[in-house]
Amino acid sequence: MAKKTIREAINDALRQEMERDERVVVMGEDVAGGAGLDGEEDAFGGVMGVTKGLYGQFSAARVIDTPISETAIMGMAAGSAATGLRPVAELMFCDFMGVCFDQILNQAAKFRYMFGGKATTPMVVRTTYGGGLGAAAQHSQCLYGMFTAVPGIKVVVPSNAYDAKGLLIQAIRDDDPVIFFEHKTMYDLADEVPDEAYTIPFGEANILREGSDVTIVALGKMVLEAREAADKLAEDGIEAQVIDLRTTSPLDEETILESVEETGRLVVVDEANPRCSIAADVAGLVAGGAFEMLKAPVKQVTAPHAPVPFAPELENLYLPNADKIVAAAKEIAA
Amino acid sequence: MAKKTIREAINDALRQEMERDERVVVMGEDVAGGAGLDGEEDAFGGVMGVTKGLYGQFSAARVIDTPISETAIMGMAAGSAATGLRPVAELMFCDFMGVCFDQILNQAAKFRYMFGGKATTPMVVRTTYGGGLGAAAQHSQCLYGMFTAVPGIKVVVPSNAYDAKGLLIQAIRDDDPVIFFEHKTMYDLADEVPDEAYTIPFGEANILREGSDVTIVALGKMVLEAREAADKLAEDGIEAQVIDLRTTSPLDEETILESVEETGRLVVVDEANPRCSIAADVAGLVAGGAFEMLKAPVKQVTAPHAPVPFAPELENLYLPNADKIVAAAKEIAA
Amino acid sequence: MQLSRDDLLSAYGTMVTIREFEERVAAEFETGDMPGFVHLYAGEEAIAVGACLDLEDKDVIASTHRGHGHCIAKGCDVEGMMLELFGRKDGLCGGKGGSMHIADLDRGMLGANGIVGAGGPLIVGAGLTAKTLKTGGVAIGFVGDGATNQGAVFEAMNLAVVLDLPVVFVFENNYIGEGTGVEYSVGSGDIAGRAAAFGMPVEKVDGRDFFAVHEAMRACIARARNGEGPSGIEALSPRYYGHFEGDPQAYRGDGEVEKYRDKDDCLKIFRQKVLEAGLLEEGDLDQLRDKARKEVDDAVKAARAAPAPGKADLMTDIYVSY
Amino acid sequence: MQLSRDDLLSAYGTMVTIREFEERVAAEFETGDMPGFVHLYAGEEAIAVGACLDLEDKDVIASTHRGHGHCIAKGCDVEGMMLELFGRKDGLCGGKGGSMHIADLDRGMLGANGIVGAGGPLIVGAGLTAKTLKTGGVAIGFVGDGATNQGAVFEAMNLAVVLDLPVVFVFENNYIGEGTGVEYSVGSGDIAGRAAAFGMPVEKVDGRDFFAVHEAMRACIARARNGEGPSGIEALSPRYYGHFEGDPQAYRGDGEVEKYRDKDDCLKIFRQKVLEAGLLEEGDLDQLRDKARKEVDDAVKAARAAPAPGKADLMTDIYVSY
Ligand SMILES: Cc1ncc(C[n+]2csc(CCOP(=O)(O)OP(=O)(O)O)c2C)c(N)n1
Ligand SMILES: Cc1ncc(C[n+]2csc(CCOP(=O)(O)OP(=O)(O)O)c2C)c(N)n1
Ligand SMILES: [Mg+2]
Ligand SMILES: [Mg+2]
Repeated sequence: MAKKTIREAINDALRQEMERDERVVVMGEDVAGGAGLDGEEDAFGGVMGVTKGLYGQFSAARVIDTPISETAIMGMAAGSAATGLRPVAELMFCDFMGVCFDQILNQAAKFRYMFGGKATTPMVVRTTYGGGLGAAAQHSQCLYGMFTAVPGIKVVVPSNAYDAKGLLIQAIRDDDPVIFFEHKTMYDLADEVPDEAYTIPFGEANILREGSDVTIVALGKMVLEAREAADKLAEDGIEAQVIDLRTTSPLDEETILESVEETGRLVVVDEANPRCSIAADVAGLVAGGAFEMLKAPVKQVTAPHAPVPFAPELENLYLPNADKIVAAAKEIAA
Repeated sequence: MAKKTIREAINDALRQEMERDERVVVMGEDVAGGAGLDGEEDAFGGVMGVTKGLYGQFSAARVIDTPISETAIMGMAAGSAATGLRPVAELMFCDFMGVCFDQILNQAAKFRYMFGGKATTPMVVRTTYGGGLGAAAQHSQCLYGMFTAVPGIKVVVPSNAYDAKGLLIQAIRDDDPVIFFEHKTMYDLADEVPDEAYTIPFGEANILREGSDVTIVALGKMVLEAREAADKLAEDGIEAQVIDLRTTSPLDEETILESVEETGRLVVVDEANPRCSIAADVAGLVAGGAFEMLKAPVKQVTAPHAPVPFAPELENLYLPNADKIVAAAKEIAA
Repeated sequence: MQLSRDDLLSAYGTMVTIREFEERVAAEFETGDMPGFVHLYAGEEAIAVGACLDLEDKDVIASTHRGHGHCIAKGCDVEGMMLELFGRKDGLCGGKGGSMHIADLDRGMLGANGIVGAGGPLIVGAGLTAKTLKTGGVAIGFVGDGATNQGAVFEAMNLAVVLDLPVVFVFENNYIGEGTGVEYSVGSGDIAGRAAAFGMPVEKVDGRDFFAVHEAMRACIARARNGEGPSGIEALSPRYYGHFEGDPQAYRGDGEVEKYRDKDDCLKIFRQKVLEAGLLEEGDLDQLRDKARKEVDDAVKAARAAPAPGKADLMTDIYVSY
Repeated sequence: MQLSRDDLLSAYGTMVTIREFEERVAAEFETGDMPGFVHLYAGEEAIAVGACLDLEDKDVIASTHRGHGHCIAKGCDVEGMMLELFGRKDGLCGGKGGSMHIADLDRGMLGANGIVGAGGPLIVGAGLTAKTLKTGGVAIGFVGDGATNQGAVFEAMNLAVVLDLPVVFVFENNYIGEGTGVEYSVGSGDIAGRAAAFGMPVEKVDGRDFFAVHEAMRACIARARNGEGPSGIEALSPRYYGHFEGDPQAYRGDGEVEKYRDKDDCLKIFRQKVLEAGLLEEGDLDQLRDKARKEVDDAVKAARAAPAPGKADLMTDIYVSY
């Protein structure tokens, strides 16, 4: 097994699924790049370089560059999925969902129900999220909560390269619309990743660390912070159980509740703003489902109720991190 | 004081603020109606008839019919608000936010922060929400959670005509962007409403009923169901305290927490889907802030994780109601 | 007019079925037994039928909120539709969709749509499927005049041109979007011209004349099937009913609808043309109307007698698996 | 060419300030000390300055992600801008916005925008304010070639026409949107023609030629000020830097940028024209360049020395009151 970055793992998944199934196509802005210009073909391979090389192998027929028209991209994905393709659309930044949310919220997500079960919409939207690059308010948001709220969609937020590959292959083979969130600062993170195709089922959280004093639930990049926090807490004799949600819809309620029943304490970590967040959602779940075993207030560690600031000094203050998780955990488990 | 319907109360608020301040303008699809046609002017006055008559009084210069272009409407509102007007834009159904969310999410909400405090964006978006009319999946959603999640926006969900007028006037005078949710089945509900202008501050929940056994937090139409539920519970000797949130952003955390500290039990009622909802948000708040006084699991009463169905029989099963609230309350307070 | 007798019978039969369906739905809605919002297509039958007559099951259409006509023209089952409009368990969408979301993927009917303009991008997707999988199919998107002002529709036109997809846009200009006239809402006043500027041929036709619509669409469909890319028509024809049932239509001029029904009716125009040309007999046409009326009547009876969905149906059909 | 000597000096001075600013930002960014994403405007100076020269403070512009040139052309403070790009507390936006969200409402600069096309609807709003409050102001929206494919921009053009607002759209055609050419992304290949089909006059001009841009804009602005409604120009001029700093520009042809800099440079064209016509002297122009260079250098020094925002700033400026 070789070390691969998250970028490579995702590229792997796309390539293997495209090889396996001719209905899988990739579409988006500059997913190849260079169209209509004098320079190289496949000049970008996605602005993050994730789809690089696919164009050479599968040609413009299956690696489809588009104009800057996100509504048309999402709609094309939804319409082609409902009629026989298995599109993987790239939305460069999840923040851009603002311009095209309808095609997910009211179309792709609802076809199956509105049409009485007679439609399937096997589409995937790959998108980037999160802070840390000084990309500021319109290019740093964590909008997975907004999608999690919508029945009919599945939402994936992987935290490492192994999961990214397995979850993306699952997403492509899945017959429901899936939004796949990639943290823009994590593409170069490497991990042992099998060469062959494999899937990871949705709705199964990953227990990354056992511990009986406090449960830390996290997702995406916050899983890294949660692990670091757990190591620090261990130094002070507090053993944290770290749960990586992997998917927020479906949510593995069982694993969360069982863990809290064991530890009696919960810190939920979410890079998003606090209101109506995954953090709030999980806290609410536990307040209902594991109340009897709770020994302390549920702590939410999130970004504050503010847009993402530009200056690195502010962004550092803004983002949740291991220290904030440690502090929250100590408040309830010291 | 005269009885006025919610429709009349809102019309009142708009008219009085337009009279008071020439910068207040109304815009949207068919807010007058009849433009470019041979019939009557002001033919609709809004598809729900809420803006009826304003066109006659203020003319096309201030009651602005638009093409079916929600992105342009929201953007025009945001851009005019940032440059000196105080627009009130109508978005016919909140479900349509899918086509124009960017202008709220990334523009209006973020101007002030991104521009270092140098912009104010005093705009109001009036929109309808909710089920009960057989309007099905794309015209019945409760999307206030999606806006509550966005820092920079304020979100109002009135439950009666008195509040609707006072909160809308507050919204129009407020210097921040406000989304104002009107339940499409409640327009004919009448109430004592003063003729003169008055405001109701944001972030102050309304305690509608005192009770020491259980707290019921609700918003919008669910307040009616919560009151009915409280009456039924009282018959069985359970005294519920009913809290009408009025605004979800800002949220009156203090009133909620104080009430739960008194009763030790909480049912949160929200017509929206459950995930990342206001119900989850309030449940999470209480799990963190009033845990020590909680005597039972927090109950969330919401619609299920499904789109809104068309058939009345299904819609009835789908929507939260007094009976479901009673059942939830009894589970924890019997 | 190179249509066979069978084609002519089929065209009129479908048009009159739509008319009978819509007139009856108007009456049923008035009884209060039909839930939800209903938008009727009566008056515009020649557009749907002219556009769809030559289509096959592998061809896909995306419809609008005013979708009954498109459904029937594309071959959806009339009884299944009526059951759906009444919210019945055996309706075309199990009673979960209703008028605004009626669909039948098996018939290539990708759904009515409650979101104005949303069908534009969707039909581009159907065109992409046809092109990618080389099905030989074409994708037809219906777009109202009001909807032509939606960003989604503009983007869709451009994308269809850029990707050279087998898509045909049918702009249904019934002069009004809800309660606002085209003269007000479309800056240039010229829907076809604005669409053509996206880089595809768009012909303006009399939407009351089935033959004009059919002829223009024949060229568009051929173009698409031959891999020559997208195109469109703008077809003008009034609607007879309100925007939605219950709409008092205060925005209409006096006697406007009566005039349309009297002078501009697509069924009358069709009758006149085929009778004058001696292609069909009065009797053929009346028989088709009677058949349609009966079909619709049977559908209403079936719908009224049919069971509603129940608790077991509420939480199905959300995901394929979850 | 009816411009006064002062106007000419001002035009060149602003253009060369933008150039100096952008070249220096490129260098500063390379040091790694400047955070975030930066999109440089060098090469397109004649468009911003030609469009903004006649504007007043009451006039409003909406910019794009490539906004430094528009800022400077509209009179924003160069030092304040540089501080903002470095994320300093006393930057134009308190360090909260950065390059992609730089704005100065006092100067009528409604913001760069990280969302492609979003400025279109916003500038319609500024036009509405001007019309409603009768300020006499005009509203200018800058829109990239790639951005012309966004639904928001199409809707904005139509709405500006429908409401007859004092809006001018400046389509900046630098041939490329990120890494995709106009020939691919714009179905018709004709941005001006597509825009004109929305019902307003749109002139295509050489964006490298300040005089051509200024002349065309003079007509548009006059039109808007006289209440004659919206209009636009499409101005063609290449960008010299990558889409963002760090972009290797693999999509460019060999020597493409060098050719532009050599043969098509807007500053060179300006110099040549005014020198040939004897309107200004070499010395005037060099002096302006030196002044600009010093201004930018001072700004960088100030920015590098300036304090960052801190904890007290994190939660301010979200609401006016909450
Ligand atoms: C995005 C969106 N905006 C507004 C509406 C409300 N609405 C439904 S139909 C309609 C008018 C559509 O006019 P047109 O496209 O001309 O179609 P017609 O009704 O004439 O068939 C409007 C405004 C909607 N359903 N979706
Ligand atoms: C809605 C949205 N889609 C995509 C992007 C990513 N993006 C930023 S700039 C850009 C290219 C814009 O091209 P153009 O409008 O021609 O402007 P230019 O960069 O050439 O000045 C893209 C795709 C974005 N910021 N916003
Ligand atoms: Mg119409
Ligand atoms: Mg460009």
